[in-house]
Formats: sequence, C-alpha cells, structure tokens
Amino acid sequence: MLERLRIFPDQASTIAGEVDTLYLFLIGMSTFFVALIFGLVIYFAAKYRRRSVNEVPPPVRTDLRLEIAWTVIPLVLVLISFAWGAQLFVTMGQAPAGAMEIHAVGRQWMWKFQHPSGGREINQLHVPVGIPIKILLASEDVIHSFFVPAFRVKMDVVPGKYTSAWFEATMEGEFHLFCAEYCGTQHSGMIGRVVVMKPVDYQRWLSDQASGEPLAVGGERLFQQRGCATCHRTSDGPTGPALHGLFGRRVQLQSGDSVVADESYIRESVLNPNAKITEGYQPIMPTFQGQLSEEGLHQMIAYIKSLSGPAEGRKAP
Amino acid sequence: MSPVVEPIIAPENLPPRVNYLNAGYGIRSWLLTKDHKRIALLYLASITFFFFIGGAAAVLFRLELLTPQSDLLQAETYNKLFTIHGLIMVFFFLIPSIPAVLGNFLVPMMIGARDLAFPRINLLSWYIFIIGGMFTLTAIILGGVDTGWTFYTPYSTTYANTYVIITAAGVFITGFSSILTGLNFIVTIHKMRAPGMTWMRLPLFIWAQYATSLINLLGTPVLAISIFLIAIERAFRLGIFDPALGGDPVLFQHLFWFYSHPAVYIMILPAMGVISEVITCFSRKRIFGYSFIAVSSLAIAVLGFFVWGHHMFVSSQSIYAGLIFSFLSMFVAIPSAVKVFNWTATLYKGSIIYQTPLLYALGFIGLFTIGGLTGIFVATLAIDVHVHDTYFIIAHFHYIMVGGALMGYLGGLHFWWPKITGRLYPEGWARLSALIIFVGFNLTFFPQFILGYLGMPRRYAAYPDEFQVLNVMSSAGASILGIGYLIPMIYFIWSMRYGPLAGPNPWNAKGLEWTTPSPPTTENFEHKPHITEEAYAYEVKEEKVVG
Amino acid sequence: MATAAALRKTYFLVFGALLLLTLLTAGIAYVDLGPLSFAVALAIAMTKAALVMIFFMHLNHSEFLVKVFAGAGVLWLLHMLTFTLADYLSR
Amino acid sequence: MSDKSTAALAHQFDDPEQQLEASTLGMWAFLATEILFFGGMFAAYAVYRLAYPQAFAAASNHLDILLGTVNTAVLIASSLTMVLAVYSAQFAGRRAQVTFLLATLLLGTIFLSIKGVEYAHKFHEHLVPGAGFRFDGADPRHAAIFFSLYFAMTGLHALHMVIGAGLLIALTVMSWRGRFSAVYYTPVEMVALYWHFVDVIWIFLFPLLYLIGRH
Repeated sequence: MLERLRIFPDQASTIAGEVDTLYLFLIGMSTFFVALIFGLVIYFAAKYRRRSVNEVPPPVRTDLRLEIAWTVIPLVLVLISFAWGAQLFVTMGQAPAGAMEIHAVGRQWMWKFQHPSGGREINQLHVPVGIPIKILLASEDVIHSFFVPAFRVKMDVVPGKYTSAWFEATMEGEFHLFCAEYCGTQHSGMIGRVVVMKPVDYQRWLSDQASGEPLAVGGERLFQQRGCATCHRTSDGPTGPALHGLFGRRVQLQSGDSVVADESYIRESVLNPNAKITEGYQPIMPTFQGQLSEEGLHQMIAYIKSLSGPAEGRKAP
Repeated sequence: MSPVVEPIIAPENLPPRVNYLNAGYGIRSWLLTKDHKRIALLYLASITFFFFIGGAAAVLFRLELLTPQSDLLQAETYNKLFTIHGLIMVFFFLIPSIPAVLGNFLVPMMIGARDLAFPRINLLSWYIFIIGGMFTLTAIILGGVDTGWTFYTPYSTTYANTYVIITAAGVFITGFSSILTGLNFIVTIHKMRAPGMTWMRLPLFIWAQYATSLINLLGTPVLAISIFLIAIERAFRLGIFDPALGGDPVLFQHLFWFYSHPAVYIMILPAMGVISEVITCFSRKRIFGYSFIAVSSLAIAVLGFFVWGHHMFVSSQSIYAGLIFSFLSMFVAIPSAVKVFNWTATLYKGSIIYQTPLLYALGFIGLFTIGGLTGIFVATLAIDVHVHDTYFIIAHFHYIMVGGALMGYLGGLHFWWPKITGRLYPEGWARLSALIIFVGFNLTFFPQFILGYLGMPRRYAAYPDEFQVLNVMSSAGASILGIGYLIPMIYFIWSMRYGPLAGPNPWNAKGLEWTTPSPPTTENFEHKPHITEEAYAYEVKEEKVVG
Repeated sequence: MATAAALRKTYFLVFGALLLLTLLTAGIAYVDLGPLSFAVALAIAMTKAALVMIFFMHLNHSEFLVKVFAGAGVLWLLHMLTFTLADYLSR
Repeated sequence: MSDKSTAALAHQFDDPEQQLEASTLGMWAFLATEILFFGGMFAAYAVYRLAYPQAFAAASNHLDILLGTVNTAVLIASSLTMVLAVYSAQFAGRRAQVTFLLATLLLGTIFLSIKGVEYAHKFHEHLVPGAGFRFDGADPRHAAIFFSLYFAMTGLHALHMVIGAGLLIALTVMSWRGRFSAVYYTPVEMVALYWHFVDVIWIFLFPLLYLIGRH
C-alpha cells in the first residue's frame, strides 16, 4: 500500500525531468513564503496578545522601504518562474523535425490511433522508446484533451481543426492516457494505455498488426467507422445523396453547374464538403479533415468505386 | 486560552425602541422594502439557501469518490452534481455573498449615507437574483444539466441533452443582479460620502467593494452575451461556436474567461476588504500601508482583465498569446502578495485578542497565501500544461475561494453580526467551528494538490486505483468541513433569539457603522456624521461612542 | 450651459453632420478601396458616435467622472477585441 | 426651490444636484455594461470576419443597403428629437416636450417596422440560419454564421429599441402631467442617454453588417 503513495508520476519523457525541476523550484519558493507568513502571523499573534482591557498599542509608521521590498522581490521571483516556464513551453510546442507522425482521433469516449504504416488500435498507443513521436489530433464531436501524465504532455483535441502534441519516451512500460477536457457522460471512461517498447519490439508488433486486406474492405470499414453510412444510404436520403453508381456520373451542383464524379471530386467532397454541394442538399456534412489518412482516403475511394463498378457489386449497408 | 476577555456588554446598551428590524412587520414590509439593511438580510437568507444546495451536491460526489469505480452514482448523475456544485457555488453564493450581504448592509453606513444611491434598483437586483435562481432550480428539478459550470461548446450547444437553455437563462438573469449591485455601489461611493470622508479616509472594505463593483460592471455583461449566444445557438441550431456548422469553440472560451477570471477577483476582493477591517479591530492598530492596500485592490481589478488566457494554454490558443497571458498573470499576483505582507505587518506590535473574526482572518491569510502561490504554479506555462484540468487546479481555486472568500465571509458575518442583529453569537462555539472548518478544509484540499500533480483529471466519476488513498483523505476532510459549516448556521439562528445584547460597539471598533445603535434605525444616523480622522485611528484615546 | 438658442443650433448642426456622414459611409462603400474600406467605414462610424456622445449625450457639459466612465466602457471593449484578436492573428 | 422639485427628491439624496449627478453617473455606468454586452458580439464578428472574409462579403450583399441607410437616418433623426425633448423639458413647456417625445417614439416605430420588413425579406429568401437556411454563395456554413450574428445583433438592438419605446411612453405620460421643470428633468435626461446609446450601437452595426464588399 505504502509503495504506491507517490508524490510524482513517472518521469517517462525527455521533458518530464525539466518540468519536475521547475515544479520543485516553485515548491521551494512557496514553502519559504508560507513558512514566513505562517511563522510571522503566529509569532505576532502570540507575542503581542492583549495584556490589559484598554491597552493601546504604539503607532507603527508605514515603511516605504519594506513596501518596495515586498513588491520587487516577489515580482523578480515570479518573472524567473515565468521565463523558465515559457522557455520549456516553447520546446513543448514545436515537435522536432522528422518526428514519427501518428494520427489520433478522439471521439465520444474512445481514442483511435493510426500508425503511419497502417497499424490501427483503439484506446492503446504502442510507441518506440527514444524516438520523438508527433501525435496529430482530430476530434469527431466535442473537445477532448490528449493527456499522458507520465510524459507531462497535454493538448486539447478541438473539432474542426488539427492540433498536435509531441513527446519522446525515455522509459519503457505502460502509462496512463486520460481525456482531460470534460466531454460528456463517459468522460472518465475515455482512458487508455500508452505502451512504450524497444524499437525492435515495436516493429515486430507493427508487422503483425498491418492487415493485408484489400483497400475496398478497409474502405468499407472506414465508411462504417466514420459514420458515413448514417447519411449516405442505398438510395437518395434527406441528409445525403446515395453513392451507388456515383463514380463516373455527372453530378448537378447547388451552384447550377455540374461536374464528373471522379476521384478528386470524392476526395474534395470528403475533406472540404462545402466546396461542391450536390443539388438540393444542405451543407451539413462535417469535415473529415485529418481523420482519414492518405491511406484511408485511398481505401474510401476504392470502396466507392466498388459501389458503382461491376467488380464486387457489394451492397452498401 | 485568551488572556483577557472583553467585559460582556452592560445591559443599558439596549437597542433603540424602533430599529430597522421592527420598523415594519409582515411579508410586504420585507418583500417590498427599499432599506439597504433589509435587502441585505433578504440576500443573506437566499444565499445561505443556495450554499447548502451546492454543499449537498459536493458531499454527494465526495462520497462517490471514496471508491475508484463509480458505484454510488452513475456517471451521468456525477456529471450533473459537479455542474450543480459549480454553478450554484459560483453564481449563487460566492459572487453575491460579501457584496450583496455585508456590502449592502455596510456600504451606506461606513460612508455616512442614509441609503444606497438607487434603493429601488437594489430591491430589483434581489428580485432578479431570485428569478435567476428559480430558473436554475427548475433546471435542476427537471433533471439537471451536465455541462460543467463552464458550458464549453460544442458539448453544451450540440451534444448535451440536458436542460442547458433553462440553466443558461438562470445564469444570464442572475448576472444582471450583480451588475445592478455593482452600479449601485459605485455611484453611492462616488456621490454620497459624508462630509470629510475623503477617498483616503474610506475604510478599506469600501475600497474593496468599489474595485469589485468595477469588475462586476465591466465583466459580467460579456458573460451574459456568451451565455445568451449559447442559448440561441442551442435553440436554433446556429453555428456560432459549433465547428460542425463552421463556428469556433475556442472563441467561446475567450468570451467566457474574459469574465470568469475577473469573476474570481469579484469573489476574493470583498473578503480582502473584510480582513483589513477585522485585523485592525482585533489588533487595535492602524492598518500598515493603507494606501498600498487600497491601490492594490484597484490594481487587482484592472490587471484581472488582462490575464484570462491562462485558462487556455492547452486549448489550441497560439503560443504567443500563451506567453503574453502567462507574463501578465505574474503581475496580477503581486498586489495580492503586497496585501498579505501588509496585513501581517499590521499584527506587529498590536494588541491582539483571539475573537472568532480574527481566527477567520488569520486562517484567511494562511490559506490565501497557499492559494495565491499555487496560482503562480498554474500561471507558469510548463507546469500548467501538465496540471491543467487536473485536481491541482481544483485545489488551487478552492484554497482561494473556500480558504479565502468563504473564510472572509464567515469572519465578516461574525464581526458585524452584533451590528446586524443587536445580539452576540456564542464565542465558544464560534471558535470551535472555526477550528473545525480550518482542519476540515486542509484535509479536503491539500491531498488534491498531490492528486493533481500525479495526473488525476478533474470531473472524473471513476479513477485509477492508485489515486484512492488521497481521495479517501479528501472525502474525510469534506465531511469534517460539512459539519464545520453547519454549526454556525445553528448558533446564528439561536443568537437571534437568545444571544446577549450587543450594544452599539461590542468590539470597540473604529468605523462609522459602529457609531450607530445595534441594530441601527432605518435612517442609520440621526444627523449627518462629520469625519475628521483617518480610518482605523485606534491609537487615538477612547472617545465618546456617539458620533 | 450655452444659451438656449445656441444649444438648439448646435443640435441641428450635429444632426446635419450625422446625416452627411451616413450618406458618405454608404456611398464610399461602393468605391473599391481594398483593405482600406473597412478602416474608413470604422473611422466614419467612430466620428458619428463621438458626435452623438459629445453633443447629444452632453458629455461636453458633464463632470470629469462621467467622461471617465464613458471612456472606460469604450476602452474595455477595445481591450477585449485586441487581446482576443491577438490570439487569432498569432496562430 | 419650488415644492415640485423637492417633492421629487428621493430621501437618500441631500439636494437635486446630487440626485441628477448620481443618476447620470449611474446611467453612464450602465451604458458601459451595455457597450460590453454588445462588445461580445462585436468580438465574435471581428474574429469571424477575419477568418471568412469572402463568406461575410457574399452574405452582406444579400442585405438591402437602401433600407439600412434609411433606417440609420431615421434613428439619427430620433436622436435629434430626443435631445430636443430634453431641451424642451428644461426650457419649453409641456406641449413641446410631448410633441418631441411622441416624434421620437414615432421614428422609433418606423425604424422597427423597416427592420420587420427586412426580417420578413430574409425569411422568404431562406436566409434565417438553422434548418431552413439555404445560401447559394461560396461558403454557406460561414455565411450562416454571418446571418446568425446579423440576427443576434440586430435582434438585441431591436429589443433595446422596444424597451426604449416603453420608457418613452412612460415619459410622455409623466411629461403630460407636467412633472418636469428646469430644476427636475432627470428621467428625461436618463431615457435620452439610453436612447442615444441605442443609436450609437446602430451607427456601428450599419457599416459592419451592411457595407462589406459592396464594390
């Protein structure tokens, strides 16, 4: 029981040690001032307790030197902690060039990670030790926050835009992953594990993850996972046009002109839905910017092609 | 324990036959009163009611947090409870507490006026407060709201399916109550001071109320508009803050924190005003550095508006904005430090007796120092990246709000209770409850600093096992704190009936309010007082009590 | 206080100026000034607002304190705008 | 001092000068809160106009500039009649006061009815944000934000006009009963300050909403 009574989380990233040192500096400064104030208050309260009922204490003049002292000294101390914190913050803000990029998607109450080589995992993040990792964060619904206490890293995952955080793990093992920004009922359930492994173990883990499945199968799974199916059904519905037989067809647009539905049209409609809106539909399709890696987009386009081409003719759900 | 006990008040100090309490009887005389003292009591009753609702929510989820998994409450209920705790405590207790109760009662009396500048608006502000309260209570009774008191979008506008609009209406309406009170105080302090009461002779409680009213005036409208925009966005599916419809959620955070950081100074500044009054009275000494404390109240009010971005360091705000806000946040800490040093210096060579108001004041100085210093931690960028949205932040702002504002409020209530009711509270029980509150408070919130740095996020119904020990300590402290708050409620009510008569000046305190009988007459002063001496002139030989 | 007749005259003069400025700002909107057009529109609006506040709202005869409160409201608005935009422009 | 003014002196004030000064300071403090109340929306407007200039320009061109300009002139005229009402409360008799107050009220209602015409026009053109919003321009999602801000700002402004109209009606009744004189005209001055403030807000709303990208 006692060995679990800790004051600090693991220092498992390059910056964790520096953050803790700054933390200790601030604790030292604060303990000094708390001791000073508590000590003086208790000492004065005891020493100058009232001796007789109508005792009138001698007047004490306001001392300007003292006032200046306890304005300038605290100011200098706080500015030191500002500068130290700011310098560290700037290094936290910019990922080193060549950092390995992992796509992360936060959605109500789970984390989804896609490794560059196509490996995919939910609520778990396997990373190699000693290599800077940049996490590209996108949200599908509300604001979440990617927080790994052991790495001292936190960055909000804001819907509608990309945010990123980076870290370089220095210690192998499993660490907590939390969502730090309140995001609804299961906010406290949106947690996971970051597993730090040796680079060689990481490669072995990655190789048996990558599924050799055809792109269209991956595309169909993405189609479900991203919730495209909720709007794009087998026939033209109120919220979205059907994608059956779409590929290669000329599409009438809201602005009057028309365009042939080729790969670039599908890709643009997925990433920037408002650029070309099909006739008679509302601009309610949310952006999927950053939630589909290039590989995912390829899989998606392959899937949509399969819906209209003679090949598998598989029915969309 | 205390060496010399003040003589109990001689019986002949009876309250005047007709005073503001018995000037009229029946519901109409209270609900339609324009007397600032009666409106203060109306506020006292209403915020005490809200305090116990917020407190009950806290006790419930502290019980839940005894165990790592969410077994006592479902996650949904836990979310609603912490939202109720936040909303009620911030908007319906802390912000109105000292200004609306002690401020309403004392501002006219301390500056020698018959009443506030706009008595009708003062009553209107109480009604607005109650209407806002009714809206929020309706939302709670219908099923509660689970967006947190911060209403972050797009959760609050699109994804929450609880009573957000009714709660938003409640908060929107109540905001105007503190705007009107602030406006009333500013005009009164400027225009209705008695002859001779120059700015530098004002009690520091008045300086604090003035600074608080400035924040109320310049900050609350922005909260009103951001809450209004959330309500219309949710009602008409607009996209102002909803990224799916083209809006930007970070913009809501800017508008919300533009008010909500100065709001924490609305909560602490009045308490600072009370501390200046209490320290000088019970150490029977002139305040050390009067002008420095007065000016730092204004400095806090002004600088408080330049720092709101430190709530958004990790919210995808730009790095440069983060640097600017962190830099400015360091400056806003300095006036608070100056005040603490000046109060401590006031005790030097004083003649101190340990009456309850002073116990609360000394408790305030200690706990507010810890709260203020941890504020430096969270204003430092690198530390905030780690501790933002964790229990470190919860501990920091509870040390300021509960350790500071609430201790100040209780100290003030005890200090002016004889003047408000003409009766003395039981000193023994009061000191005991002050001690219980101090112990219970520290046991509740100090472990949360450690929890926070260990990385336990806030607003979690369930948490990993290794955080359980500290959470159990915190919950234990919370129950002690709960008991500590019940005791004053009981003996205050008891003292209204059975408390010994207080007489005009039981503490031999300086200040115009103590030159009137207790409880004072409706007109406060028979003839307009004329002020000739500085504030807290305790060194001057005891003069006749009648002003 | 200026004499009654002089007061009336100033009111009508200010009224005329305000109408002219309204026509000016509406007209100038059709001239392509590029990024300058927003600044010009804002400048005209500020002059009109100043005219109304000084003459119609009697700031010219009000005590110093009232002028401070009028200024404080505008200053705080500008402060909020600058700091919020500082974040957006430096992203 | 004539008995009428002392009768109107509230008990907490010592003399009418203190009462007028206090009320003026109180009204200006209230107007500062109103500036910041509308300020929140101006901040949202500024942020979104910088982020989506084309969408704002395209959406702004859907507003009727003629009606906007006429409305601005109407509101400025109502400011003139309002200040003349204050003038006549001090120097002229009841008849002049009531005529100017009613003129202000009339101009206010003209403004609101023109606003009503514009709103109806937007409704027919499916430009009211929400489910029924249809915008053929470049970027409908961000044009919808423009219209959300347009309706929020002008809607709140119109609401303030309605409150102002109510105050004017009360004022006209008091003026008809001869309550005001050179020594006691505080309520007229207060309502005037409020009315002029509502005009100042429109003075900014007009160029910001109507005059973007007209060239």
